[in-house]
Amino acid sequence: MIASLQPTRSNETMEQTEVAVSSAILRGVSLYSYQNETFQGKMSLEDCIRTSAALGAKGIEIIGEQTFWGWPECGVAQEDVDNWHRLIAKYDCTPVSHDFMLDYKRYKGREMPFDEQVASVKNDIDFGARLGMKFIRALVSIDPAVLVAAADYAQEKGIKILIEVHAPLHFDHPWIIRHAEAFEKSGSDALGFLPDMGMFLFKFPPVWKEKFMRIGVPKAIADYIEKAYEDRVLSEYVILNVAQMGGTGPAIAMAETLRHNAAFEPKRMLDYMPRIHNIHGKFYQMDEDYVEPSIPYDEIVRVLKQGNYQGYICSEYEGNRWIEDAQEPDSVEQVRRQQVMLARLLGESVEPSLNTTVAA
Amino acid sequence: MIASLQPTRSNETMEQTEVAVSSAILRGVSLYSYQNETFQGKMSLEDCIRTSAALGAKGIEIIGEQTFWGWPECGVAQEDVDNWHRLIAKYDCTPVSHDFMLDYKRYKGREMPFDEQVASVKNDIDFGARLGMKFIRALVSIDPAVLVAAADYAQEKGIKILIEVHAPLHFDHPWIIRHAEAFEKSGSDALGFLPDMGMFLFKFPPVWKEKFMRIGVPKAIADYIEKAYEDRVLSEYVILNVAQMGGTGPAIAMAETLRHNAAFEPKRMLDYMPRIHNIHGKFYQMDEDYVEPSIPYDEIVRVLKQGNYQGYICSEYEGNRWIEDAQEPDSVEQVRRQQVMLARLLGESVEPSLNTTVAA
Amino acid sequence: MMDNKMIVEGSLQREDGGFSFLGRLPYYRGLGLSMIEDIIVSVDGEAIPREAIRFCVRGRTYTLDKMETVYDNRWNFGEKARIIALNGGLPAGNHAITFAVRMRVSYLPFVPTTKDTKQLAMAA
Amino acid sequence: MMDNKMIVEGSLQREDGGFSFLGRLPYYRGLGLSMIEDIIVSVDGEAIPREAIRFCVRGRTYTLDKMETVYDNRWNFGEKARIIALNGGLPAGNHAITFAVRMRVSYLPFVPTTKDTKQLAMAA
Ligand SMILES: [Mn+2]
Ligand SMILES: [Mn+2]
Repeated sequence: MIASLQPTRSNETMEQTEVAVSSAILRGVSLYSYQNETFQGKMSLEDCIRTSAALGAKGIEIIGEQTFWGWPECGVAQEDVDNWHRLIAKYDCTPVSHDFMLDYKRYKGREMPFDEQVASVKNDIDFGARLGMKFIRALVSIDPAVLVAAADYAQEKGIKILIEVHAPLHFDHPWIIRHAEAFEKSGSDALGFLPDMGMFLFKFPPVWKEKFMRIGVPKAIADYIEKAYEDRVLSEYVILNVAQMGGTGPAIAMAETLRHNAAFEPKRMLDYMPRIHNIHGKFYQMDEDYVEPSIPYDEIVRVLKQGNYQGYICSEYEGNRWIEDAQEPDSVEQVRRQQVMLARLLGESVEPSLNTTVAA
Repeated sequence: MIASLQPTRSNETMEQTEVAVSSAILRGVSLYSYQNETFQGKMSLEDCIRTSAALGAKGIEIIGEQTFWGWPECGVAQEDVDNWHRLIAKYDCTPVSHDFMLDYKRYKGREMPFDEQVASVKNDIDFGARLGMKFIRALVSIDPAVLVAAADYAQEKGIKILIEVHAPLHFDHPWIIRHAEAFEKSGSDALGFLPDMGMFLFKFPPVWKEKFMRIGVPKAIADYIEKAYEDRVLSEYVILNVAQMGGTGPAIAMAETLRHNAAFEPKRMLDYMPRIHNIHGKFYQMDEDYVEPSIPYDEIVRVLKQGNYQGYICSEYEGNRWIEDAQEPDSVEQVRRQQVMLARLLGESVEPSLNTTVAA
Repeated sequence: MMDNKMIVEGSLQREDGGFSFLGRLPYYRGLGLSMIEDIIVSVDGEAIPREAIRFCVRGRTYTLDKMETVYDNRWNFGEKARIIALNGGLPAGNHAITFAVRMRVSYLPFVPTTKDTKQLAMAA
Repeated sequence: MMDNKMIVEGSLQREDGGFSFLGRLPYYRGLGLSMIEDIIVSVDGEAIPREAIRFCVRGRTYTLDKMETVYDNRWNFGEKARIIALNGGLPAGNHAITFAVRMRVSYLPFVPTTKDTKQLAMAA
């Protein structure tokens, strides 16, 4: 078995490494975070980049086809790419990742052929390179053989392809291990992982609970599920108990979300550090006291430091979809709070703040 | 965080340990394996012990209330306990574990009170001690606080209480980590784990597939599920795909078994070695060539050696329930084959064989 | 498990006011009687009322209601209990007996029911 | 997500032989048109037949059947498409418009449908 699949190095070894190499975890934002505003045209690309930069989050990640209209079917004009570089330079930012979506179900009733899938990935590699990205993000549903077939091309273009490891998957899930084995067998350094911190959910997110109650889950059942999650009860028990409590549709759906977190140990990233190059700082809710109540960022940052992680943590606000039925999300304020939390955890001396208004 | 919850020591360290301390993994049998015969009165306790001993599997594990009629409600007469010790001595065996079942749902409509649960565990500690056992096996559904409350009593009696870690749980599951944390916090060495190797299922067991086909799963769907398991596809996809293939009741049930294996890395035992004192050598089917087609015993033994495991691997045959509708299980032949496999993997020079007939 | 071994072959016999057969618990262990939630018997497709069923082990006989609070006796692993149905009697010849047990298992979040059906002969 | 932003407020207008409104894809990205499996429109509780619906972006208009094989155009993130219903027209006043989209998302094993309903006014 190959090096990065071995059990983790000891703490002792880790600490020695930390002394030898200076650790520098960087802050960034995935513009996914501002989707509620950009969807409605309330924030422009420049607003997104300026806001992130003002918070000291200089790494910019995008979902290519969210930020650039036309991609991939209609292509993107060079002037739009030029504008991107102009904005990145203006705000002293760094392009981090183009998150792509391989639409292998493009043709109704038949899956896209293998070679066309590889060509599609190469197209996204080209686009990532045009944008000056270091990484392109792949979804985990993609056949690892497709990524392996595109790895040399990525290497030539200076791009790494990163599989997003996202709940309900985790680093011990057989499907992820299959990817890891394929990556090791390929011998390529152009293949890696992008863990989404949502997989380390250690409490039931309050915004999930409130949404489930709005769509009809009785409070007693919602309280029970929240408590059962905290007590780490096996999901199958919780689902059956909820049914016995008289829970129907939305209550069962709420209980079934527990199936999505079968493992939540941040330390499991340590085995894979050599292939982890970017991190999604997923969050559902940042409270006024700069705490994400359901994702253990203190422990996450501790583990990343231990593993000598040198890349970005990009804010990825996903509370929007859980609250939008009841209130307009304030994505910028949510991102600001997470950036304050991250800066503190990273030991930065200056607190991030917004000195300019969001819309220019 | 405490020692045994730390990331694994490096391989280098492990190998040094192996040189320093002689590794001796021992072979045993859980009499659960012979349940089809003992249920029908075709094998006596002496038959079970003599057969196991003849195979060189000198460690004997029992489910107390399977082997001893009366336990726990009616107690067990001293002459039955004396008979047990006589048989153990006669066949030069070693009592390993009394697997107990805390029936906390004894009273209809209300759960057994905490103190009564603790008293019940102490009763099983006493019984385990009477039988000369080193361990009693607890089910994972038991509240860890109950076990912590009984730990000192177990210590006095020379007994360790071992939680059975069994699929769908695994060593990274939050519920197991909760137990591990409670054990560490207790500071007691009398609490530990008994991993059941069924959690490392890496292929869909042929006897499961055949049973599902007998109860009506079309071959095309059964083939798809078997292949999807081998390809390690996320269970949710498989379940939905089976529904789209027209699968109903038994086909959905077959697909849902995939939910039970969200992680199957034997190496994850390494983190917990100081608390692992017994192993269930679960198997569903031993082929004529001494291979369990769905559980990777070569990898398992490699990991246990690496972790310097010094306890027993007790055969636990569970194929019986998957074939009994179509044929009479031959538990002794199945156990014999597994013991041959284990002896080979452990590097023993003499092949286990049965020189006597089973029923005396 | 043991589903097809629940009813003991050749065990059908007459009782005062009914009939009986030998039944085993479909489980790899025994259970305290309080955890037997129900025993369901039917003969030739006709269900026997719960009140007309008796459970007998080692010389002690219980109604199903009574069993629910019996904490000092067990139905052991593989033990043949006599299941009595007070249905007024059964004529000689073959009868289809269906026997089901619903048991409350502490570690299961649901209450499983397991069933066996066999043709048994009543002697003339 | 974006469910309640699918129908653009104040966008109801007359068309030759029917009416139209502006609709957005309920998604955090866009989609190639071949992946739009269906667009369902009803007005005041009455469903518009699929054949009577047209989809128009950036000056190009498609039937829903045609869209299924369109590989060179997209419905972009947040883009306002004109959804045309050829129902013969709509009187002035308020109307309850329901708009649903069924989309084939490669990474999902099922095909989700998302729906929005709003009261829109047709000018006199
Ligand atoms: Mn993400
Ligand atoms: Mn076991």
